[in-house]
Amino acid sequence: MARVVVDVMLKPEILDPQGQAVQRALPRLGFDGVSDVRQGKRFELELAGPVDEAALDRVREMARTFLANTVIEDFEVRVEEER
Amino acid sequence: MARVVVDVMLKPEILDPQGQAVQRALPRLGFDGVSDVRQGKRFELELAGPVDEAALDRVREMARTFLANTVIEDFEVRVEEER
Amino acid sequence: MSLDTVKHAAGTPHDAQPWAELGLKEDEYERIRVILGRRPTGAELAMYSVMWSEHCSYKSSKVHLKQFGEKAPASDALLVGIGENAGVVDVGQGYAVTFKVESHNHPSYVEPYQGAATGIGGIVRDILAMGARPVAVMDPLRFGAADHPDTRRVLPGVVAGIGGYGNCLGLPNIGGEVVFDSCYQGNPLVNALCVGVMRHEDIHLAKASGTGNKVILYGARTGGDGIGGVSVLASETFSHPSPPTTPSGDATHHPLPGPAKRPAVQVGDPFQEKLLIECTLEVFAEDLVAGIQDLGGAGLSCATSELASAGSGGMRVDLDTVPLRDASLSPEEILMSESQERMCAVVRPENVDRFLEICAKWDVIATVIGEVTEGDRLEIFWHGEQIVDVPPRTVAHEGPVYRRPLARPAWQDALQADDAAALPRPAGPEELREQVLRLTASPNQAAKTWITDQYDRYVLGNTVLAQPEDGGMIRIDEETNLGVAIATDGNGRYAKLDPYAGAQLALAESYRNVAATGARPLAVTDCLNFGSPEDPAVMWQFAEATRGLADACRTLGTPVTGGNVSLYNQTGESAIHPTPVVGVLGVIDDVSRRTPMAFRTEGQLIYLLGDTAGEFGGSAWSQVIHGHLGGLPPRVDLERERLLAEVLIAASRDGMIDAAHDLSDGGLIQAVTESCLKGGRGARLVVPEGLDAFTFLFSESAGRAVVAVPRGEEVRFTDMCRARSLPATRVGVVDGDAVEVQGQFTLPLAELREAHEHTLPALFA
Amino acid sequence: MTTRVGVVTFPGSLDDRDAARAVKLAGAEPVALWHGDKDLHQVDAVILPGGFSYGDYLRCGAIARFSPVMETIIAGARAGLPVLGICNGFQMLCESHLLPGALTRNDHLHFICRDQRLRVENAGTAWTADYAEGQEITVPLKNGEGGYVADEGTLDELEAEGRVVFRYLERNPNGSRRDIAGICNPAGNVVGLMPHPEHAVEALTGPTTDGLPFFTSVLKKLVSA
Ligand SMILES: Nc1ncnc2c1ncn2[C@@H]1O[C@H](COP(=O)(O)OP(=O)(O)O)[C@@H](O)[C@H]1O
Ligand SMILES: [Mg+2]
Repeated sequence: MARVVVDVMLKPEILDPQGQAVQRALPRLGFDGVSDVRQGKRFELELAGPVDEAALDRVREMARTFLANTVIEDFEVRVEEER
Repeated sequence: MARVVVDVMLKPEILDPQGQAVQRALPRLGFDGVSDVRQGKRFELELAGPVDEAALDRVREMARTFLANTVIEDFEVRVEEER
Repeated sequence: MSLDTVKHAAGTPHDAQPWAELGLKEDEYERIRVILGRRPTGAELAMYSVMWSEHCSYKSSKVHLKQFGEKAPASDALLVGIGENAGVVDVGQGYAVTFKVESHNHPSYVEPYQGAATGIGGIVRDILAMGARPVAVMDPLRFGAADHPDTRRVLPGVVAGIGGYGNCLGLPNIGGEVVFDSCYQGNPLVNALCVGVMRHEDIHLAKASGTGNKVILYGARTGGDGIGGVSVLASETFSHPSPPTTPSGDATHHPLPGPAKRPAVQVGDPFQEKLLIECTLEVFAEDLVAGIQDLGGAGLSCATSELASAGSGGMRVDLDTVPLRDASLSPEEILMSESQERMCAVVRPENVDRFLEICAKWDVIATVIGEVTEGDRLEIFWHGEQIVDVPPRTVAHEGPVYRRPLARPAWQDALQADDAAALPRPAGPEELREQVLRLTASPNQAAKTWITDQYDRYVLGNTVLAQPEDGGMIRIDEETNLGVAIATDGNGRYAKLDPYAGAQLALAESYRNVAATGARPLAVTDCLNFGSPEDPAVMWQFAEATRGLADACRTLGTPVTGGNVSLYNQTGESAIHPTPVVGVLGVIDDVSRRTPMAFRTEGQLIYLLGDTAGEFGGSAWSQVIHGHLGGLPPRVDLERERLLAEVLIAASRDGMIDAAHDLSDGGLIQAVTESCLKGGRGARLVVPEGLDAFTFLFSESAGRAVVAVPRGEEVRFTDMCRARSLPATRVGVVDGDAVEVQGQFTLPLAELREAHEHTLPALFA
Repeated sequence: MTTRVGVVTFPGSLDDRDAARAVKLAGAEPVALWHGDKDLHQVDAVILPGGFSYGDYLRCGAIARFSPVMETIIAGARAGLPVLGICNGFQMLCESHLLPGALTRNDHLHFICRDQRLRVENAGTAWTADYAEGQEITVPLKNGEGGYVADEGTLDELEAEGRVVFRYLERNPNGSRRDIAGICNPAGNVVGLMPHPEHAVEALTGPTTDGLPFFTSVLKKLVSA
């Protein structure tokens, strides 16, 4: 079965305090060389029916109106093979 | 430049109240046919140096000890071309 | 694997069973066989093992806890005593209040956020199960050294979890404690207290009576999380899983008869719990419930066996009907699952439809899973086959009881002989000033605002006092202004020096804190946090502390109404300091008469109530300045505590004082500093006749408080103290914008504030 | 006839009782509205209270926005019904695009509960008429996601039209752009803010009683209308 993944990230121009906090903590934990961190959300959806273009369109609509707030967030929809 | 992505999801047997809330809301919004939703975190890391195996190992270590709590979460590290 | 039914078990007496892996001792397993007259089924073994664990059965502590009942003072206020989900206290005007403190220590070390969050969730369900609307929470916390890297992992997560869950439930957080000490490294203490309010007639008990009544499970679906949390996390076989910052962290898995290994940490869903609260209060209001029990440790095993054993009949449960989040769960796992946000109600058949309707309104899943039967057995079925057939009392109440060996530790004498009075004292005013600053900036004495600002203290609109006041205070009737106040305290350093006195001092401080707000102390709840009961020294500490607490409760007339024991707070050989945390509940007829701690008005007179002796054993001064712990803790004088409380209450009621703050760790200078900073006013202090400045400022003698008296009330107030023979010494005046000790030093408020408020943000922000 | 002010309860609403108490103290009649009921029961104004509707999962206010009662409220608001969104209510108003912008995670990443000083920048809205322009007040603030963001164009427009109703003073508690604590729609009938005026209506339980004018403002406006 295939799974549809929706990644939601803050738009680049919006401050991402969570990502920044992670980045700031890394050197303290001994991890150097990470120049930027952004933190967002990942949704994994299992669809009951086939994952065709029509289904993906519905997921895109869902992402645009609900899973993401497009005032501040971008999203990406993709199909992922079950791991 | 390549970007390393770390996806962190709750283990399948752990309650995911956020995913459940989304799933329960979907039919009310007119989206049917989604049989399961899990919500997790997505971290996008920019590395200062080359993204080689050594670097990825460091990111994996970072994910295991810091970005995820492996008592309740699984993670996956992968390289993604800049979109 | 085929199903291990009762019939199958009876026919296969010699099948090997994993009793040891489940934390049972051989003689315990034998006893189960004797009780049942056969070997237990897998499901029965699962139930006994969780219910007979230390956490659920109190097998090591029971013989000592008995004193709380035996020595309980006669109290008209006690409506429901020890043994129920929580005790219930009459506070007048037809109102009853229920409160209880519980621990969630180990889970909070493994997963700080979720461990602490589900700690709040669990205690709130206990209160709800009594029939009460939860109205506030508190959180006594202990962490390792403030500057230890692991504290940086644990503390922010714990605080965020308590806030995340409590804020989302809409319960104001009105107080708690934060103490740092390296003895808690690896064993942080996360205790959680909840208080609820109801009318007398609304008290509900956990019992299943009335043949034919239905058993309804409602709330979250049952999942695989937290299975074995009870037996693993609270049993002697527990070995610490490493925190996520070090390798090899999977010791939270627990061997089970079921197919898969499941993690022993649960994730909380406060939103689900909020719905559970509203829905439960609505079914109470319509009187639809004959008995009710929350699901906490040991999940359905606990709820069904406790409900059945408290009722008059038996119970039959069809486990297939339990709504699952994970269809692959075995019946054993369903019985042991500690999935959060679930409750179990016993409902008369004619009320079932309405009950389910209310659950549906709140979007809460509710399922009839069984019924009360005529017999006296708890019978559980799976796919029509019987897998459990037990006398419920043997599961819930007749577990093993141990009288474990105890011995006063060999080091106790040396520790007590190492008198703090011998430590070098400040040489002159300059050094004294410098030590005052160091003390007020030390993590234990510093302002906890960085933590408490993460908690909602306003929600519900009835919070009259909250942190940093001595006690939290909640209005419970908006018309009459009736209210309650609660404080929690527990000084592990004192208890280490003398566990008997230490427990009494914990009670005394908490009692004093409540009285300082103007409320009359009524009842006690306690959480006893100790090391391993298998160490005779720890067991001695436990025995001494319980004896001390029970004796003191009798003297002060405040019965213990309930509480919790947390043992095995220990890594290897090193146990935490014995840490009895004591919560005291008080009542106040008119909350508008409460006494806050802030010095707000210039010119008011500062009086010190009580006697000051040179007592530095276990003091903050000995810890901060010398890194020392030794000697004896402050002397306990319960009659004095009672007298002090009477004066504080009378002075509040009659409007003789405008501020009061009890003296505890850090001594007088710490209390005055806090009252000054809160009110934004300075103080001029004079060292009283017969005391040196150092003792005056830093001694931790018990039974004391400072108050601010308006000049016009001075005569009336001092007359009252004299009439009651309570020493009251005028030690200064509220004045200016500095704390000045005449002839010694001056500390501007701004400098004090910087020292006091900077520490925690610098460590954790 | 008494003025009826509806207070909506969503699953997870927390400050609904407090809002109702404030309405009553102001002399109006609080009317409990239920998220699943489209009917507004002839109320003259609506308050969307604070709390964690639907657990605030996904985003604060994102799920509540789609509840039946919101359909009617959105239509009513467009037609001039006075609507006040407090905290979670403000988040709902933004999610449902009755107000521009969005509320994001506090820049310090913590929930914060504190007594917050504010300046009333616009005393002309349905909910602020009883204040003086420029008046400084103190009311509790308590949230985890209170950082107001909008693009520069929107922010400029809000400023130009006087639709920034409240600004944080002394310390910006959450990283809000331009210290914005509350805004209104162009008509001034819809107001949203992060701080909680309903927790500052009684001296005994609040830091001040500076929140009361919110509730008397709308009362006066409705009576004079
Ligand atoms: N974890 C916490 N949660 C809530 N309030 C806390 C917490 N820790 C400390 N406080 C509050 O901070 C204030 C000072 O604490 P403390 O010095 O321990 O008080 P006391 O010495 O009077 O017992 C008290 O009001 C207490 O309730
Ligand atoms: Mg105190």
